[in-house]
This record gives sequence, structure tokens and C-alpha cells, in this order.
Amino acid sequence: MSEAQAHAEVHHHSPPTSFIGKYVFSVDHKVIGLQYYGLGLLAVIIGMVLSWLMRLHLGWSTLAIPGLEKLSAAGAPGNVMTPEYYLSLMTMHGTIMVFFVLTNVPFAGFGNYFLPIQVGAADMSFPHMNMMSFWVTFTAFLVLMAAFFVPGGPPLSGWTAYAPLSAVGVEAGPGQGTGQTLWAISIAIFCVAQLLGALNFISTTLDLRTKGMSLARLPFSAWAWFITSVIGLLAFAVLLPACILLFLDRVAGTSFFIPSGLVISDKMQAHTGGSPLLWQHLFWFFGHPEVYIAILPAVGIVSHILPVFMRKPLLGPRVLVGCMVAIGFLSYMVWGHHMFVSGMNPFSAILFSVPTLVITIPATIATLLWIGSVYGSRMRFTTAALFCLGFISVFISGGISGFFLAQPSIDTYLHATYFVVAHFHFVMGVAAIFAMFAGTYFWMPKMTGRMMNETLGKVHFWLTFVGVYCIFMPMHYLGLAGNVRRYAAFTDDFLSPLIPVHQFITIAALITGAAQFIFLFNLIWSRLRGPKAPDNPWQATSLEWSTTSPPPFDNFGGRQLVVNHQPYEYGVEGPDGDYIMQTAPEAAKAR
Amino acid sequence: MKMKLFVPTLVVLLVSAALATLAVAPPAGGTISGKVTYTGTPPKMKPIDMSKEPTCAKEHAASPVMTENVVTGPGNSVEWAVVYVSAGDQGSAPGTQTLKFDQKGCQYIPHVLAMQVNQPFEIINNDPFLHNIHPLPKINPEWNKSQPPGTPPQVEKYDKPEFIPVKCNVHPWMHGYFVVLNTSHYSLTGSDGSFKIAGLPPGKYTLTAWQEQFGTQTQEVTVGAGETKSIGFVFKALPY
Amino acid sequence: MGKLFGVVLTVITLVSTAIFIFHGNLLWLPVDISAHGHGVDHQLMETMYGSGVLFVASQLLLGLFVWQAAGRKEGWKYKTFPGGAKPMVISAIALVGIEILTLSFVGSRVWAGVYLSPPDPKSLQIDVQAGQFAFYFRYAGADGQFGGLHPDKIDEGSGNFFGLNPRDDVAARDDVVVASLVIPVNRPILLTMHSKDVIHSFYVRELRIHQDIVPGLMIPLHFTATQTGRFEIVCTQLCGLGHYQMKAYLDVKTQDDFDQWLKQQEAAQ
Amino acid sequence: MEMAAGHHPIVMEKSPYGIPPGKLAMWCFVISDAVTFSAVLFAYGYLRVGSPDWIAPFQFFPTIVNGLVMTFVLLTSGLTMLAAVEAAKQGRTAAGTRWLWATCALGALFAVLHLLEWRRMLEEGWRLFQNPTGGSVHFGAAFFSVTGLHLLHVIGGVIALAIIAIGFARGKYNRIDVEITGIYWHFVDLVWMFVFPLVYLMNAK
Repeated sequence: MSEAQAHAEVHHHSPPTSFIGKYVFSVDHKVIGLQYYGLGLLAVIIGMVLSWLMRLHLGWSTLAIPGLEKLSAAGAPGNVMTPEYYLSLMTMHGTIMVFFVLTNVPFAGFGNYFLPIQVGAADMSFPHMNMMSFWVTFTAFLVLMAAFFVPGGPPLSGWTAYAPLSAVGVEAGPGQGTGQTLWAISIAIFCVAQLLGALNFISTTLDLRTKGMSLARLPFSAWAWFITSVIGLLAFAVLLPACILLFLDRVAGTSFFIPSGLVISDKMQAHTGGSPLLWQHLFWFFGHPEVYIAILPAVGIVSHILPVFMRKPLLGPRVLVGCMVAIGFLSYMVWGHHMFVSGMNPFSAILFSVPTLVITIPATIATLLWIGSVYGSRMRFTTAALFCLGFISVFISGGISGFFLAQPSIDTYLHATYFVVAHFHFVMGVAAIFAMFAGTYFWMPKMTGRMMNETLGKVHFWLTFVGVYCIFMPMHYLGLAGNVRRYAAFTDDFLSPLIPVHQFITIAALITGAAQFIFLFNLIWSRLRGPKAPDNPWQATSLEWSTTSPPPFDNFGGRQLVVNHQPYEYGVEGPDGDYIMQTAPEAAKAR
Repeated sequence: MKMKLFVPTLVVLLVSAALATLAVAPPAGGTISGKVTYTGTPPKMKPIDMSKEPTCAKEHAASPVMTENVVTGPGNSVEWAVVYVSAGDQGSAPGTQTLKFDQKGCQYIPHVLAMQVNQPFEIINNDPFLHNIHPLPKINPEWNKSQPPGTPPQVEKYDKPEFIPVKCNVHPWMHGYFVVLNTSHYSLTGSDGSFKIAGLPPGKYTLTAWQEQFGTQTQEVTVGAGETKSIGFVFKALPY
Repeated sequence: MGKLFGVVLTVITLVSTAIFIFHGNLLWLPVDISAHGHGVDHQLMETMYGSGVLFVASQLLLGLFVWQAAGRKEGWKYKTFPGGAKPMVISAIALVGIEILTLSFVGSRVWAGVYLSPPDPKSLQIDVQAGQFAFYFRYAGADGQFGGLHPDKIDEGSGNFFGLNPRDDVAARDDVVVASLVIPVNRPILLTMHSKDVIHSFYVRELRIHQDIVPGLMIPLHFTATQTGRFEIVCTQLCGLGHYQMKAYLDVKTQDDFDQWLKQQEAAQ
Repeated sequence: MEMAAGHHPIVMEKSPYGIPPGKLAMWCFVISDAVTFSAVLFAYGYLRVGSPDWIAPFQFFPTIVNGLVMTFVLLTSGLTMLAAVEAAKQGRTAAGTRWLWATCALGALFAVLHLLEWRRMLEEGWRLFQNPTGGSVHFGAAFFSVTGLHLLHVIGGVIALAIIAIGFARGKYNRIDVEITGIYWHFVDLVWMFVFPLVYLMNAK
């Protein structure tokens, strides 16, 4: 009865009654999922405002932004942004977006809420650990935010925090004092949270599946969350020590990443014999898988939602899962493609470029599977569906530029230009965000019991879809013109003529950003005033739709679920429509 | 409430009175004047290549700016040296008027800014692009601020005497000095190396001459009322 | 709604592609002035064509299918793509696989040509010191000898950016230190690059060359410029608050002009 | 097994390897922790290879001898842990508890020996950023961070063992919990088998 005993711990807790127990320190995976979602929402708003400020500065570098001086007197004397403050905002934008939005929402947020439901479990295997992982994440977020208010302001060495700039301390720049230390601490804490979360996801997926929910019957989203947590388990395990070593370099006088004889601000540094490349190796060994930690859940979510609105199963479901596994596996062999010009052995550049290009094969297969699946369908163009289609489009646009950057010979020209910015914003940022929107419009009825407003949703989609192309497409051309990224202003002779393009991008960014408030309003308004949602508003098949909206504390009211069907049986004659729920009795199989 | 105000007011009155008397006390104070010179070969003044900042490069195209760590003139005179009363000072009026430290054409004007403790000074950016000003004090608090073009002057002061190297992080060749003194009796040598400290009450003084590269020298001087003493400081210079 | 999506997607795709095709000089690579650059450019164009076709094809297909999916009547029985998943997998592996194989094969040769080929022994040797936030360049001077580097001797105020020690080191006395890189045309150049503080990067668009300058390492970089003119060297590795202002000029002169220039500089030292 | 609502059994899909969640999670933790250790050891190796001035400072006596003793202690604790798990499997609670305490004691002994050695090295002038022998400063950094990380794991394990021992005696924890602790403890044991040769033997004079 080993499992019995093991499982006993999972289920014995009963619904909390106190407010704190229900909504703050809740062990209910649904509440925790919403908490992650809320944190992500807060983070994405901050991150977006930061990007507005940055874009304004890039378009009009001497522009006085009213009130900015209040935010940071030294950072914006007379409301004019200083370059160090621009870099600080850029660093915070990157860190917040990558860690607290792209990692938190599609993976931790939706994953926490729907993974247990989709496998038919009452909760995660370790509810208390689950609660802990959220609050640890939250702590990490607070520590990072604190950097805004310490003397010198936030760090300015980018989300990649390349040593020695990030390791030598305040001589390297205003933000490199306390701010950078807080950054290192925050990320280290974040890693711990992610590891705890990953343990939970893995054991839940493997051990808490209800009767009949064989691995072959898992929805794509569940697969994606499972694979992602495996990637995260190994990736964050490397970032954690890296951050600790960086922290030691900063406060304990070690020299892991700091070579000898540095003279910074006319001060000779005491450190000796470290290696800046060591940081890059450790960081990118995490950093590249992190890209897939952000995008795989998005892939899973989109693949999960598309069939619902196409009313037909996806092509080659097993192939798709295989692609996700392959991408996850390959992601550990390609970190060097971030370091083509870093001064590492030129031979290794070739070794790293080949697997990088190979990754494009599973990615292409996945894309073609989606496109091919759209063929011959009769689609219901809900907002969720539109965002899925938008995801496919931006995923293509972002993936294509990968062909260029994967080749060292071309990367030598395009490295650290806006071409790269366009690439990762499309494929990692926008794509993942689109999946979040799709997920929100699709699942919000289940999570809140209220339908979201479709009209507002569609307005939001069109503005966003056209907007992101206006923002990021031009960046490719800027990149080809050699426009260097991470510049606070464009003073060079060859860059100043490009400023009008930047002004265009800025305007597009402001409009697109403003459009997001339509979404925010829709979210809040629908939560309060939206029409009540039925249990299965989209006639979908997976388990989350065979319970009430929102689900009860233990998800299924203690019913024994028996899964008899594949997750995507659409376009068939089912008992109550053109679909068959996974939980429908065996007999329901029409053909 | 009233008492609260009364005490500080009184203190202020007394102090200012005292200072006033000290300042105006010697009607015909003594004067020390002279020249700062060098022997040997001083390091060559090198032309500064400002091509990184085209505006400045254009501005100085005709006559390139020279390095200012050792500026010498005819008769072995040494410019930018500070001569000041380092001991025996019988009291100084606080430096009140605001000094100016100008960033113009990628140069610090003046190269050396001598001031008294707690004397306010303005840092002005007169260039159409950003400057970053980063003084590197050892005992005074360190700060590092950027000045985008067209931002208001930034007013600072130091409360401990110190020789503070100043650099612009953005334009590595821009170097200057803040010389913070706790006396009002000081003089900065001009292009002819001459200095003049007037209004000294009769007495025995220790005079110190400081130059960023050569270091310091001291001399004992006694001046009587209305007397003018002439002394010279000679630094030993090496080519490298 | 679906038809609209098809249209919008098509428009976006065509406009984006059109700008790639009918680019002005402004939004495109600048003239290539290096001996190896044509390889890079050729490689880039190959990739541009290959991926361009993939981009347009996939976006338009998506748009088309969505357009169709919008027009259908209630009670439509869905069609599966002929052949199911197989054609996808095969075409992906065939098309992309072949493309990336050729790309990486050809690309590696280009890369090897630039970074794995030994420098010409007759190269002109120039020493590069990067620091916050400027580049400085050093020529060996009359004696053809570089003075040793002593970080503790670095004193920017007196123009000693490299940390030379002319007092004890005779070789250092005649080293020519300047703030812009002046080189003779059609002559192999060998740069030895090092940084005094953090990571910087040496990027000249026209040379199609890009190399990080990592403190603690002496990084060699060799190239040959084939055109005279004045070009910008910029830093592309985030190095601090002055990053965007960190630049220098590359002056490619004829051999004679270069020799003359060098003489003047030696005199000025 | 019982559910919160309605006390009738819920039938689960068989776990692929029949591993209960607790054990599975521990295995996953062990894997990720192994990666963490590899990362630190990688950094150590990277810097060591990159430091021409690397000097192996350890005398055979006392350091290596001490290391051998520590190794012996830790291996023994591994055996006692095995015994504890066996006993727990056969339901011999008393014996199991005793073996757990034995393991706990040996672990504590290891920690003490280690801390004593640290103290000796600190007295010799070793620091994270300082090397009294004049060799590469990275030795101190690498040594203290690698062994420190391991020591943290040992101390954590000792505490866990104590808690488990008490709980197991009281019947609060079952044999699975003992096995899980066992997995962790053997992992700590295994890591030492890498740390000892890499950090000690490779730095013996």
C-alpha cells in the first residue's frame, strides 16, 4: 500500500474557511494558479510601462518625461532620462518580463490551475510545497522591486548580467551597487521557487493521473507543462549556483568572474584571475533552455485550444509531443550560440551552430502541423482562437530570423543588433504573450465562472496583432543596418538617420501598449459583471470542462473520474454534439 | 517655542559677528606672493584626440587641447598649482559665493577648482551632449552623476578638506581636480605660475604648494602688518 | 472575422517582405570594405532567400486556410490535410533539413575563413585597449617594439591609457597611442585587443567584423580593408552608462598617407 | 485512501514506475541538485585549468588523513542508513529508529570533523579570497564553496534524519519517508565521492 500511504498526504486536507487560508496562504492549486497569474499581471504592467519609458527615450532622447524626476532624482535630472537610468529600466524590463511574466504565467500560472484538473487530480502532489513556491517567487519579486528604491537605482548590466560589469560593484556604474546585489539575490530566490514548482509538476503529472488517463491521453498543455518542468528542473539548478557565485564575487571578495588587473573609474580592482566567460557559460546553459521554458507552455496551450475552435483534432498529436520533447532535449546543447563573438574558441562556434539549426526542424514540424490542421476546418473565430492563429504567425516570424542568428558567420554581423531584439521578442515574448491571452480568453470562464466580453476581446486582438508587427518588424531592418541594441541614444553618424524608424516604433509601442488596457478592463469588468459561464462553454472535451465553473475545492466533488477517450475528439457524432468528452462512457465512441 | 528659536538665532548672530570681526580685523593685512616653477624636464603635454566626440573634435580642430596634468609656461612656470595656508591660519571667512565648474568642449574649465569646505559650486554642462561627472574622493562621500544636455546645473559642496580627482566617465581624457581647503587664504597659479595671498593678519604661517603630479611642498613664512613677502616654490620634474 | 484575418496576415506578410526587397540604402547592410566580407554577405543573402520563401509561404498558407475556414456553412464535415502529418514531417525534414545542412556547411567555411585562418605574418600589428568608454590604439613606433602593459600605471589624465611605463621601459617610450584606428588599405591588419575594465566589443559594420574584447584575455583579430575611407567603430557589448557613446573612427588610408600620418604622430609623442 | 469530500476510494492511473510522489519528487530533487553540484565543480575546474599559478596545498597529514577519516565516517553512515531502510521495510520500527539515530550521529560527526578542518584552514589564513601559500586565490573560493555546499547538505540531512527518527518512532512517518530520507542521504554520500578526489586528492602535495 505504498502509494496509498503516499497519496494519503495529498488528499487529507479539507477546504479552508478563513480568508487567509482561502486566498492568501492557500494550498489550493487553483488559488495558487490565480496568485501566479495576478503576480504576472502586475509584473507585465510594470514591465510594459518601463518599455514605454525606454521607447520614448529612444525616439526622443532629450525629451522631458513629466514626473520621471520624482521616480528617480539622479536618474532623470530635470525629467530627462540619463543613459544609466535607461539601462536600469532596460535591465528591469528584461528581468521582470523573462522571469516574472514569461516563466510565471504560461507555466506556473495556468499550469498550477489546470494541470491537476486536466489529469483528474484533486490537487498537486505537494500542496504546501506548492504554496511555498508561490510565496518564494513573490519574495523574489519584492526583492527585485526593492532595487528601484536603493541608492544608485536598479542594476544596469542587462538581464544577462554579464560579468565583470555585474560583479565589480558600484565603480562600474550607479546601479551596480546595492541594485545589482539585490538582482542576484532575487534571481537566486526565484530559482529555488522554480525548482520546488518543477518537482510538484513532475510528480503530479506522473503519479496523480485518474483512472484511464494514460500518458497517451494527456492533453498537449499537460504535456507541455510536464516537459517544461523537466527542463526547468535542470536549467534553474545551474542558474542558482551561478547567482550565488556572482553574489560571492560582489560581497565576499571572491574572483570567480573577475580577471586580474581591472582599472575601473581609475580604481585598481583587488580581484585576480577569474573568468568572465565562466559566467556566460553558466548563464547561457540556463539561458537558452529558459527560452523554451517560456515558449513550450505557450505551444502546449495553443495546441490545446486550437482543436476546440477548429472542431477537429490536430494533425499528428504524437509527432507534436515528440517535437516538444526534442526541442527540450536539444535546448541543452546550444547555449554557445549566444557566445559566437564572445572570444571563446572559434571551433566551438561551429559545434554549437549545428544543433541550433537542428532545433529548427522540430519547430518547423510543429508549425506545419498547426497550419495543416487549420486546413479543411470550419473555425469558430472567438478571441481565443484568433490569438492562437496570431501566435502561429508571430512564432513563424520570430522563428525565421533564427536561421540567420544560428550561423556564426552571419551572427558576427547581426549579433547585438536590433535584429536579435526583434527575434527574441517575436519568438519568445510576443508568442508567449499571445498564448497567455488565448489561455485567458479560453479559460477565464472556468477560472472565474464568468464569460469575457468577445467584442472588447476582438478589438484587443486586432490592435495587438497589427501593433506587434509595427513594433518588431522594423527592428529587423534596423538590425540589418547594424543598429546596435542597448544604446540609450543614437549619436553615431550611421545611427542618427535611423531615429525616425525608432520614433515610428515608439508610437506603435505606445498605441499597442494602450490597447492592453482594453484587455485589463475586460478582465476586471467581466469578472464582476460578465454573464455567468456554463460548465462547458466551448463544447470542449478535456477534463477541466467536465466539472463546474469555477471548480469546487477538490476539483471534481470527489467523483471518481474514468477517462475513456483521447483529449481531442472533435468533429464526431458525440452524445451531446460534435465532440466526445474524455470522461464520456466507452459506448459514446460513435465511429 | 520662542526659546527654541532664540538659542540658534543667538548662536548664529554670535558666530557671524565673530567671523565678521576676524575677516575685517586686519585693515592692512600682510601679503604673500610668488611663483611656482620646476627644475628638470617635465612630462610632454600631449595633444588630446577627441574624434570620439565629433563636436569637440571640430571645435578644437585648429589648436588641439593638450593634456593638463602638468601645464608649464615660459620661465619654467607651473600652472594649475594651488598655494594655501596649511598652518597658522588665524581664521577664515566661510566661502559663500557659488563657484562654477564648467564642462565645455570636452574640457573642465577650470582644470583645477579650488574651494573652501562647505562652499557651494555649480557643475554646468555647456555641451550639446551628455557629460558624466564622477569625482573620486577618499574621505568625502563619492557620487557619480550624468548630466544630459540642457539639464539644470547641479550644485554640490564638500565638508572635508581633500584633493579630489574628477573624471568624466564618458570622455576618458576629461580629468580635473577639486581642491577643498579649510582656509580662505589660498591662490591658484596662473599661466605664468604666479600666486598672491593677500589679507593675512601678521603672524607665522606654513604655506603649502600642491600640484596634481608633483605633490606638495611647504615653507614657513612670517608676515607683519601691511608687509608683502615674496617666496617661490620649485618642484623637481621628471620626463616620465 | 476569419476572412479579415487572412487579409490582414497577407498584407502584413507582403508589406514586410516588400520592405526587405525594396530597401533603401538606409535600411540595409552598408558597403563591404573587407577582403572576407563578400563571403558573409553571400551567406546572408542565401539565408535571406531560403528563409524568405519559408516565411512568405507559411504565412500565406496560414492566411489562405484561415480564409477558407471562415467561409464554410454550418454542419461542415472537416477535411484532414491530404496524407495527414506525414507530408509535414517529410517536408520539414527535407526542406529545412537540406537548407540548414547547406547553410551550416557553407557558413562554417565562411566562418573558418575569417576566424580559423592564421593571420598573415606580414600583417601590420596594432594594439587595441578598450575601456569605459573609448577605444585606444597603439602602434609600435620607430623601434617596432610594443612597451609592456602595467594596469597600475594607467592614468588617463596624463594620456597614459595603456598603462605604459616609459620610465623603466624603453620600448614604451616611442609607442604611438591614438584614439582612432588608422590603417593602410589592402594590407593585412592584426589587432591584439584587450580591455582595461569590463567586456567591450569591436564592431565595424563595413568590415563585417564583430569581436568581444574580454578583460583578462588578449584577443587577436585580423582583416584586410579593401577601400579607403572613414568608418565608425562602435562598442556592442553593454559596458556601462556610456555604452552608447563608446566609439572610434576607422581611417583607411593609402600606404603613403598612412606612413606620413604615422610620422606626424611619432613626432607628437 | 480517502478524499476530502465523500469518503469513497478514488482509483488512480498506475504511476509509470510505481514510484509514489514523495519518492519521485526526491529523485527529481536529487537530479537537479546533482546538476547544481556539477555546475559548481565545473566552475572550480574551469578556474583551476585557467590558473597557471595553481598550487596544491594539502599535506598528506593532517588534511588528507582527515579527509579519509571523514570519507570513512560518511560511508559507514551510508551503511547504517541502508540498515535503517531495511529495518523499516520489515516493519522493525525500534531497530529502524536506532539505525536512523546511528546515521544521524555519524553525519553529525562528519560535520564536526569538517568544521574542525575549516577552523584549522581559517587559522592558517585561508579565506574565500585569500591564499596563504601564495598560489591562486581561487583555491580558497573553490574549496569553501564546494565543501560548504556539501556541508550544508550534510547538516540539512542530519536535521532531517533526527526529525524522521523521532517521527518514525512515534509512527508519524512511515517506511516510505525513511526510504526518501535514504535516497537523499545516499546522494549526499555520493556527492562526497566526487568532492573528495576532486577537491582533496587532486590538491595533495
